[in-house]
Amino acid sequence: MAIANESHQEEHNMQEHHGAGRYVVIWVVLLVLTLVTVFTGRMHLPSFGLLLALVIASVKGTLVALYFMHLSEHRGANRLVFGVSIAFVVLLIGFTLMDFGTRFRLANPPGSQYSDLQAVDIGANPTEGRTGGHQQIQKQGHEVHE
Amino acid sequence: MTPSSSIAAPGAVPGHEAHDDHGHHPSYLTDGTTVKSWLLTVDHKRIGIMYMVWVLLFFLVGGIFALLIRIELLTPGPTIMDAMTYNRVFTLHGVVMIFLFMIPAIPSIFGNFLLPLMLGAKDVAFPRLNLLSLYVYLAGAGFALWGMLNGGLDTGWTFYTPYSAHTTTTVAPVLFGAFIIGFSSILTGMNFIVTTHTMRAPGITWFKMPLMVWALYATSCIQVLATPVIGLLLLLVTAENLFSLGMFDVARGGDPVLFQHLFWFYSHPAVYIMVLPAFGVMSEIVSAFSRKNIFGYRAVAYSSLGIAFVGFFAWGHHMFVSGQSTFNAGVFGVLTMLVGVFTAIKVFNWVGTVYKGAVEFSTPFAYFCGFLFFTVFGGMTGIAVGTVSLDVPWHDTYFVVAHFHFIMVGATIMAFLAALHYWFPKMFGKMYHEGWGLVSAAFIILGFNATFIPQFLVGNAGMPRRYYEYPERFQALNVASTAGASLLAFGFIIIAVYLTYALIYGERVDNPWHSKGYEWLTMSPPPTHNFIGPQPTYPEEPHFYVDPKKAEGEVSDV
Amino acid sequence: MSSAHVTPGSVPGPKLAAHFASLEVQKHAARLGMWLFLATEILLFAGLFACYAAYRFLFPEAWAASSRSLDLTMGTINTVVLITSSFTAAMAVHYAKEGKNAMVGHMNVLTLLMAVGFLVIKFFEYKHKFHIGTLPGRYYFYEGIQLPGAPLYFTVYFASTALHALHVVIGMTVLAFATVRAYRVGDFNANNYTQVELGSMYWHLVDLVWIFLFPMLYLV
Amino acid sequence: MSDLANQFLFLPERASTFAERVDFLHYFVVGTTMVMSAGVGLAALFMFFRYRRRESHQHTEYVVPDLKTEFLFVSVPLVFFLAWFAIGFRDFTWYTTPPKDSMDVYVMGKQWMWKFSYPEGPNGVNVLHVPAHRPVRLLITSRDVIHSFYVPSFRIKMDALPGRYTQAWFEATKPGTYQVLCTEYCGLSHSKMLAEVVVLSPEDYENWLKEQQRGRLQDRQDALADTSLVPPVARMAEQGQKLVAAQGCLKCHSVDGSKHIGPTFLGLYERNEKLEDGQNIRVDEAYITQSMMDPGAHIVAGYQNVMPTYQGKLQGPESAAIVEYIKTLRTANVRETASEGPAYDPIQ
Repeated sequence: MAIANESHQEEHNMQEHHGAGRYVVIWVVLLVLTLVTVFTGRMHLPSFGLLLALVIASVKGTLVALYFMHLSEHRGANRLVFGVSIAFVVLLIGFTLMDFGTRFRLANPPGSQYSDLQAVDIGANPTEGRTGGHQQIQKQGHEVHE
Repeated sequence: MTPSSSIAAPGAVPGHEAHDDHGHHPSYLTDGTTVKSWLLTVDHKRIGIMYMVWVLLFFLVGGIFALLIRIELLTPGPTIMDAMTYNRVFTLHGVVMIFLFMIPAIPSIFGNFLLPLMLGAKDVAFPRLNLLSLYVYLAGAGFALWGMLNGGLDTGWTFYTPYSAHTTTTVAPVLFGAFIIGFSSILTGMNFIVTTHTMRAPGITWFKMPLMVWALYATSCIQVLATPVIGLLLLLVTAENLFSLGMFDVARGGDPVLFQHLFWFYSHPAVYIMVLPAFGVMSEIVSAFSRKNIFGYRAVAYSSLGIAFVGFFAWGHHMFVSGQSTFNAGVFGVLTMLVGVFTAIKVFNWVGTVYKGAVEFSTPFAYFCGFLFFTVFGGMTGIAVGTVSLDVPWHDTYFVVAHFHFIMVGATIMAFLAALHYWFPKMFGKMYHEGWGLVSAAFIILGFNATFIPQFLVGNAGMPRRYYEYPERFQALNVASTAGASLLAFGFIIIAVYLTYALIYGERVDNPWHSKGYEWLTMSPPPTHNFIGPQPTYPEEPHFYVDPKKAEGEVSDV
Repeated sequence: MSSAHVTPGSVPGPKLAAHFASLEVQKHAARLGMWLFLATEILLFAGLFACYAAYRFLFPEAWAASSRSLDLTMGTINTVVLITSSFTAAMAVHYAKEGKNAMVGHMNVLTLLMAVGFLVIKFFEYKHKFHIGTLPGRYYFYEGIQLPGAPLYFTVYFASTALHALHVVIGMTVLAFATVRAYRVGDFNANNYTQVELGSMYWHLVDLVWIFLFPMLYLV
Repeated sequence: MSDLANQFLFLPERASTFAERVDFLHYFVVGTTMVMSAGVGLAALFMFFRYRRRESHQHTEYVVPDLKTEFLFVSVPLVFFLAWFAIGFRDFTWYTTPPKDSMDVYVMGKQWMWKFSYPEGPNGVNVLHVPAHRPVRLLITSRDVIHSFYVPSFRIKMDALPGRYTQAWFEATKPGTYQVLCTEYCGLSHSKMLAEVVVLSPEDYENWLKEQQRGRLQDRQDALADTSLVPPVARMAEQGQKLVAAQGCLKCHSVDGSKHIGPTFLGLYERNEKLEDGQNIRVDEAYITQSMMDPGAHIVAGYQNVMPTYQGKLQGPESAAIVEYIKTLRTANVRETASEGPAYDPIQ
């Protein structure tokens, strides 16, 4: 019946018990991937650097979700919940970026790569930096330092 | 009359035996009478009732703010308050009505009360979490009220930056209160989803769940997925206001339109948090009062999920003239139309349900008629303002105000009152006076129309929203609107009077509607664990009114 | 509410709350509830990710320059620490299923130690930033990078790392409860490990978020 | 016909080419809505009556729709909705793509007025002069918070975002005066942020332009001209001006010399004030700053000690900016009369 089906299936799925070796393998893979991403990150690859970093991060994240969080054994709703939330994150970011990329150029923040306007000078007085922030605080900072 | 008198399958009648030994099984209302037994209860029904008390209280507060706004707008110039007060009043009207009334109204009161009853469960999955959500809600409300009493804020409920970051009014406590209330909403949503997945009684498959459950399920999905985003956003704006964190600081390259994207990512789906449960309530009521299975059950169920999903990706239609790109306007424009189609499916199927039915025109059904009207016109004006070029003149005028009051207030209030009348006997085992019910329904439906139809027109004429003073040519329609509002208020007063009377002196009833919804299969008011004895099973689908003699041959699976 | 009978069987199980039909259902409900909660956490960070994505998209140069001003070594150490702590948290569940309560406690203590380590490293990173002036918005006074959008980078940096650190603290609290129970009561077994499992799931989420924050903030 | 419809729908006068497109779609949508909802409503009413209940426990038939019915329910509204969208989006694209030969006007919203300036030509406050039958592109920006530029008769609206430009365009079809409203909530006097567009016939516009260029109003215009319009350069005094509005100083201190809860800012700097305790003080930077941080220290005679402290609410540079702003209000420098644009006939 209704109750039995879903919960029983779940219990059945979760019954599997693996040796600790599997966790060790995943751990080592995660560490290796971290080193790889640091290495490629330091090369400052021009165009696909971000993409590569995100792909590596996604692989790591998938490993954590599937094996540490046992998503590989979960079925049904648990997977759906996780999948849907990831999909919504992607769509939220996607739609928002689409807006910035296709907007009337002057409507983007000045100084950005999608705007033809110069960045705003925050206060023309000499004590403030061009991108905002107070020289005064800086002086205080130096005093503390010295 | 017993609720079971017309039920064919004996297995589905837990209330039947319950009726005999009534004395041994006190209802949830009498099982424990101390204050503590209410405050620390984990019974979903008592939590629902406590929510009702508070939510109605906040409805009163929001309603008073609404009347103040209407009185102020009687004349083009200042009437009873200054501009600063007016700006605070309309902000608080929005904040109270949306965060403290509309969002918890149907899910937290009727959802809490009915979800386990409709699933044949003894309680929701996490009863203590449920109680916690009530107190989190009250804590958030307390914060928000404290902020209001300490000056209030004047940003409008949309909290748009950079105004909200720079205004000198007390923004932070109210925003933080709304943030806390978000947790309450999330907890309720999680609880409902888990309950629906795990607690269904034997016999209740996914496609035999009452449509109210489908609607609550879809609502909960939105609550769980959307609320965290506004939570974060409210924190960022609070930080911006208090510490100039600078996330949306225009001078440093921040973008106020990004704020609007994140804001409407929650606040557009939030409209469906308010209106989807209303759709669920109405699916129950149209079934019960025309004694028919719902026409196109699966279409209605799927369209709830469809609205929940597509509704997430229509948020940009609040931003057609905000500097958003034309391309995005097109994408969001198409998605908006899809949401409209899902609602249209529901409307057609509700009307279809009456076909070959047996309609009894009592108070909840009167509200159903009002609901149908507000949903059709609120929905269609929604499609109209979602039509990209038409939104250009209408955006942020009274047309939009009237539109969203029609769909998310009109439809939801109709459903709220219909639910209150339909389930009043279920909750308290008492019956109200039917005649007064119909009279007040007439007052409210007429009053609502008289309030907001002039606002559609004054919006057409070009009156922007959030105006303290307005050019004289708008006055006639504003006066009409205020007159309508007083009619509306009068209707609510009648309801408050006769329902309070019924609560004390009402006639004892069990199932006055002869309804065959699952929740009516137990006694009214239900006992603490909803039914007595072993777990009942549910062989028939809800609202099955076919003559048992004919049933054999005619019905196959849908 | 939770005063009902104990499930029959050779191994003692957790208490069954009165409103659940069976222990299976109860565990299923707990796990599904946790997943839903994690989904809300993911969406919570999604708002910040959206801010990050939008501003990085607009100001790529300032962001590249700002991310280079971060201490990559500390960031990498922190990543390794957090991944390892995630591993020990997973091992705690593994031992809980086998009923080795002492090991559960040890694993959780290791996790907690690494969490503290993470926060300490984070503290030094913050301190350095306060010192050189790479601070959010109007407090920014670092002369090294004077590009439009640079203060925004640090707004996002501080907002996301602070929110993440808050989650680390919450996760530590949750794990601490499981640890105390493992040592004091010691009743985790194949039938009763939900508390450890849910606690470590939360911890994995904290790790998961960092796995994305690390390359976003430090590497690109 | 369409005039009648306009009256019925309370639509304002139609005075731009975009308004004609919008109104056509408006009639289409409203007409279809009315017809279809009347159909649904009448069907529902008929069935409520036809299928009324005859006995309390009445049994009914089990009716489910076939696939064809459900398909109809989906497809009919979808076809209409998509048609509306197609027309609407076409018009919207038209509206957001100004013709190449359009005349540019810069529009700036600030709390709580509209300023207009032409790339080479006169400026205006709260009045915009444009020629009829010529596309005008508005480049809209804001100095403080978000505003929205709305001309009901032209059916156009576009938000004014601080620090960046949005665009909208229109082509007025008949000379006249049309009201401009702010439709994005922008604070205390949001509802008073009105302006007007004066549409002149092409000949009248040329004359007006010449008159402006002859400089009859040039001096006053220059005083009003906003150097920060293109591109925006915020100066310290302007920042101060923004701050006094944002911080609510203007609720108690006027800038036009009138007496309010607190002393007016006009001519405050370097004025000799008589204090409550009989002493005299010359208002300088130190006194203004002190009054912001510790308002009760020296109260000017005749005023109550009601001002809250801004200690902690204002950063150092912010209070300096406010002082700079007050300095610009020295009486010698300030205009004698209140701001006004070119002469015009007020509406209504």
